[in-house]
Amino acid sequence: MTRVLAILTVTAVCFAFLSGLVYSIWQIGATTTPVDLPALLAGNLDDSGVENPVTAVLLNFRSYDTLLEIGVLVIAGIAGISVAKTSSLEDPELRTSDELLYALQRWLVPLTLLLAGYLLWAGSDRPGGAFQAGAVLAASGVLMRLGGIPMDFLRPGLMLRLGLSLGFSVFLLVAVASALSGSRFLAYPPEMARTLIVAIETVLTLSIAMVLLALFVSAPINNAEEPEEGGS
Amino acid sequence: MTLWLMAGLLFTPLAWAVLTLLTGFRRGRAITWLGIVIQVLVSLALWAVVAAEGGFQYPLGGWQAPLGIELRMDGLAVTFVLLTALVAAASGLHAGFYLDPDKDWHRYFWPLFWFLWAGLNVVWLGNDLFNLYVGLELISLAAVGLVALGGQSEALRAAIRYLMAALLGSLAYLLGVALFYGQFGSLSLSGIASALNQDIAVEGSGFALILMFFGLALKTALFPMHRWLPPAHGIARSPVSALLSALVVKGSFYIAARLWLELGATLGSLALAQLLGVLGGMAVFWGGWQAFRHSKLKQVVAYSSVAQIGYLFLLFPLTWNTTEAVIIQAQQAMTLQVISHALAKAAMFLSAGNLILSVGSNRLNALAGVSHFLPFSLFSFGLAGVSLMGLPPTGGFAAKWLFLQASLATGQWWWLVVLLGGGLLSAAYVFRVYRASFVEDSDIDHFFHPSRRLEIIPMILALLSLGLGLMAEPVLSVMALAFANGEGT
Amino acid sequence: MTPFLLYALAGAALCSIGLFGFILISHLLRKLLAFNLMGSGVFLVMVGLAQHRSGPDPVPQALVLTGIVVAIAATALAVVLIRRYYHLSGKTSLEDPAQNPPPAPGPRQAREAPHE
Amino acid sequence: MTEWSLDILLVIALLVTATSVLWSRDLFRGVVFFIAFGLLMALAWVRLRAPDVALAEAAIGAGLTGVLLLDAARHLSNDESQGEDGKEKKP
Amino acid sequence: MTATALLPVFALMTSLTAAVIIFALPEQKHRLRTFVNLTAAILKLLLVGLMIRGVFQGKAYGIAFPMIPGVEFVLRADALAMLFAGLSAALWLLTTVYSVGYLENSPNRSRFFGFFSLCVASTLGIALAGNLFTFFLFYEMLTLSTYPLVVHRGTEQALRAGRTYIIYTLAGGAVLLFGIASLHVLSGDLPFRPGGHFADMAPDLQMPLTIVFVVLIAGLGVKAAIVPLHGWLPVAMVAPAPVSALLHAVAVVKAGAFGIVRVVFEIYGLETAGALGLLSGLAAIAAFTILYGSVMALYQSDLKRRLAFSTVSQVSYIILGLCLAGPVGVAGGLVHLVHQGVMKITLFFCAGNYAETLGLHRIDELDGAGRRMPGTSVAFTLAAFGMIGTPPLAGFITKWTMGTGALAAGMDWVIAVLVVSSLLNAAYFLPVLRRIWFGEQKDPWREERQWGRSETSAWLLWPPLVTAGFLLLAGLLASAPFSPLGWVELIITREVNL
Repeated sequence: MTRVLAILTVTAVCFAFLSGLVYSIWQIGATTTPVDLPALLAGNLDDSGVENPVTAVLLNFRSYDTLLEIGVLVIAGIAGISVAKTSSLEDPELRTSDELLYALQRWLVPLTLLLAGYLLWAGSDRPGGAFQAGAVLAASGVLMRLGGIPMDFLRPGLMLRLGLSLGFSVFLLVAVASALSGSRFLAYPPEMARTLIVAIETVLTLSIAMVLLALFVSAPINNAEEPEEGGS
Repeated sequence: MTLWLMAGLLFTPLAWAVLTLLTGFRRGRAITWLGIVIQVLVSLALWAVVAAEGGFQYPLGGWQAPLGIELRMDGLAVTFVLLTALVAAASGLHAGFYLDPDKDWHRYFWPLFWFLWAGLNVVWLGNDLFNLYVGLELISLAAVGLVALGGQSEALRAAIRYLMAALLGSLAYLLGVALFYGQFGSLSLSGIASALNQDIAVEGSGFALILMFFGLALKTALFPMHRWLPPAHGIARSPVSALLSALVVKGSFYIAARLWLELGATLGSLALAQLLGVLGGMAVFWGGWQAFRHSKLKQVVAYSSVAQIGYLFLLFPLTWNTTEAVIIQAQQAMTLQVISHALAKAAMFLSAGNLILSVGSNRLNALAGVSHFLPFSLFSFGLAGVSLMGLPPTGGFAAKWLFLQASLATGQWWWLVVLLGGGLLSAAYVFRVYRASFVEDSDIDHFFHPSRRLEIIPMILALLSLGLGLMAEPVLSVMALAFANGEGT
Repeated sequence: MTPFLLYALAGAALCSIGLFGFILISHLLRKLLAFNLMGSGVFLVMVGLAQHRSGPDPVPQALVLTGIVVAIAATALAVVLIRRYYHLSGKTSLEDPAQNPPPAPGPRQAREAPHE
Repeated sequence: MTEWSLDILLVIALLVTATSVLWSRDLFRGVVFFIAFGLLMALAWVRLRAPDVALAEAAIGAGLTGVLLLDAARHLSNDESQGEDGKEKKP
Repeated sequence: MTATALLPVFALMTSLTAAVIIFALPEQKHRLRTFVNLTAAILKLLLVGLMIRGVFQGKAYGIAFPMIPGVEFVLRADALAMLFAGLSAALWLLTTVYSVGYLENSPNRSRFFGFFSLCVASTLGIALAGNLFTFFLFYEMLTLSTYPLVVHRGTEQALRAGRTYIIYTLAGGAVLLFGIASLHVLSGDLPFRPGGHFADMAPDLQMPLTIVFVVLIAGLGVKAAIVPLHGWLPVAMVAPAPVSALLHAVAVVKAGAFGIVRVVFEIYGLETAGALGLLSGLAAIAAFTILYGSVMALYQSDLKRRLAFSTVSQVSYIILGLCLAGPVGVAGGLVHLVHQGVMKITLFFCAGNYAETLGLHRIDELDGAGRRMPGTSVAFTLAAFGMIGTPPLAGFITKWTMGTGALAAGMDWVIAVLVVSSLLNAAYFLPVLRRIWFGEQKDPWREERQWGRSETSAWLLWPPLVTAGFLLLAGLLASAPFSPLGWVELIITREVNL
């Protein structure tokens, strides 16, 4: 009975929320913006050092957001490995994975690595960039892991922590170096902008892949007897 | 000089997060203490700069808003930066002694601590709606990580519940940001505020504001969305609880207050203002009542946070559609309440941690007889309690007094019930703790004595919150710089 | 009316579906799925609404990229926590222990000391 | 008109998959639907002329999140009821 | 910063510093603690004495600084303040001496003396407060610092008494705060000023001002133990004797009464309060409290409880005196502030001595105590006769002045109240005296302790003797310039403007 009542209430809430949102979108859609940001962006794109406007926003105009966002990723990684058990890396199930997957990943892994490299390289001019490349890299790592490759560097140790923080540290160093050289935090010298952005993107790719992989492997694996103990 | 200070403020916490990530607990502790010194000095220097020269904008990467992200360093922001530095320094020092260095996972306390600090500074200085979102996420994930640290089942349960609430809150806020961007084509808060003066159709944005308030209120644990807070703050280690209660919940509230003060006059409504106030009032009573009923020390303190947060929301009805003088009064009241609660609650959690360490139990009636053996921590707890009760000369009293003045001046006498009744209710739960500690019928005399270093830190915080009432005028005069030339300068 | 606005409205619908699921479903992983659906809805609103008014706009696109990364970070963290929670308590939801009879303590709970 | 019909179809598909994610019979299937949803989202981003986001959504949203959740679902769904609302089975 | 600014601050700091040092001292350092305590008390008495002399010569002491926007922290030593400050400084010294003896060999002395000093500091702050806000600050500080003293024994009964006490006083504080805040909104920050602020108020302020007055009196009345707000006072008797002595003589009840004096004289002004018709209501309540307290005292068999109800009755003399609104009547009320303090503290010291030395708590156990403890009993007798109003003791001065004032003000019914009250006083004190002096000891003393040839410890014996001497002198030398009555007349000519 209470369940039905709860469903009804939630339905009503969601419906009210939906109608408010739709009304709001409709109202806003009918007006014009007082600020034309895309035009402003196009006007400043040349100073950003890259041609892809999204990359320009991410790594130059709003680079502070990106810096913090990598911070969020690192936090997630830290929090993940802090609750993980070291033993979780020894997953017997994965060791005995089937041959098909193994064969598959022999082909897939190099391919994904290649794709990651391409995405990273393309990022400054065309669609692509560190996040996509990092994600693809992580995906290939996941594949390797599913194939039973132990990947010892993911053990919670100094290596892992170095890897987690590498991209973030380089980004941060660039930021503070710009501040120390007399201009604002995160302001790149225009002539070096492109180089710096590409460098940052490269290390970011590695770190992003590292964090995502670390989170993937740090999830604890159940023991066989576990389901009974808390099972309904 | 200012540029260097700003760079230091932004850089240190992030850099120290990385440094401490790479080291173990003990070395991390040493590094952290160095960092704390730097951060406190930088914050003090910035405070002095702002007090002397007024606030300024800091365009990151050299890009002006709306293209880039600008930080706003005004009186209010710098006051909160300084407050954060004080409370975080105290919690960090306390944690260094309090946490067991031999537990492997405690090494991760330091990087999370520094990320949390960084996120808080992002929020205080933020003037860009999306940047604030990222700041909020930084804070939430770091806080969740800290709660889950060491991961026992109950802690994980609390952490997951906290994470879910935080994520929902962030999304609601982000949806509001999306609508705002659609409406104004800009993410800069002051840009939006000045666009509002141009008399454009803004009918759709009212809902956006409501969404943002919902999200932020959820993250601030406003009644009735407070259910995640007591388990999380109650189960975390005491220095973590201190950080969470003193600072983290204030971050989201601060954003809501900034939004309201800049945009509320146009986009808000009487109903919204009163609703937030009423929820705040209910939080005061419900939180106080729950604190009174709970039999565990840290739960009492955690529920008291729910109650104290309620007072903050009186800001909304008291600044709606009224004179400039009253608005300033209400703002000052809110600011004082934030500061005094932060100091008092941090003191309370830290001394509660000492008490628990000493009697080996979280239960209230285990405190019997502790007043012989640990009067120092008990005294800090008591002083902090005085501030929560809103008795003079504490900062809590100054805040309550200003709230009273603003309520009477706007004729909204019904908030008096909240202010006076809430004070009595908080007295009820604080005195319950005192009472438990005065009981003489226990024969336990083998209390563990925590080190003096652990005891002195909460005492300093409690004294600060006490002294705030006497020093309110000078502190507020720096904060007033925010409101005099708050935007666009 | 442009296709962009259609996507924004679809985003609104996704948000409500996600919200409905997020509140009502108690299984933690499904909650997480609901959260991700809501997130996608918000991103659609963000880009769709902005582009409906001024054509393709890289700024919200960049914001959405950031948002996606934040979302995966949060999701991954949540998965780790949920799995560890399940590992320790055998539960997949946060339902109040007061309402259900407490499960028999698992071997791990019994072995490890209470938290504080 | 064809453009519109494509968009409308895509939107309907998105909503249907989203519903299926939450109320599919078992968790594993829900995650599979979620991956499908991610791919559809990637398509939507292409239609919104946001190729960067489309790439990221395909790699992160569909790919990584999918794998992560699949792995989690594999471990967690052992005891999940075979009921449809995803609610924990009452004892 | 000159001496005029710093003297009040120093006087406050003596007891505050003492409190801090005592809290920091280890529990076992009894001698050092006693030394700190006595030094601070003597120092404070000297400082207050200096200020009294200065004020007499027409100097003004004070300090003010802004605290919260719109509100100042003001300390100011005027003649009225010095009346209360002098009382509190003198009695602190004596009570400290007494407590050292009383608490010998009991646990938690560090806590006790620390809060005790805080309590005295608050009292001095209340005396020196220059506006309602500052007054409130110390008023609440007093509430908080007294609680640990009330529950000091930590027994179930003490804890219950503490709860009653804190509920009453904090609720009263909240009501008072409401009143102060309302007044602040009506007319800004109001310093205490002779003649008050509302001599020529706008007619539309009448109604709100009347309401605010009632609220303020209700808030202050809790501590002043005006019926029906007196419930906490008899219960709080479980506290150790020196605490009761302090509570009844200087600290808590007097803080309430003193606050009422300040509000009536220096916020509203006697004339305005009279014009608003507020004084006659207050007088009626005060008169009722006087009679009610005395009647209730008759029925108490526990000595300290009887004294407590006597306090309920006696404190309202002060309030009744104000309501007479003439120079003589007001003098009677104000002088009772001091007289009652001295008499009541003597009574409590003696009651404490009986309890501590012989283990006697109930009145019917006192038979023959006079022969065993002649010094204590003489002091007790003097104070009791003083309460009854026998010439030439202090209480007689009060009653005589008030009676004259009542006649001058044309309020003849007050005389009746005074007479009936005196009869009741006699009715509840004389039986006690009869038992002490003429009763035959039936049972052995309950828990007798020996102090050599002396009847009790010197620490315990001398304070009541000294206060008894005071109350004799206050009566005999009532017309001297520095006697309480002389000082009160100074206050009235200088500050009340009648």
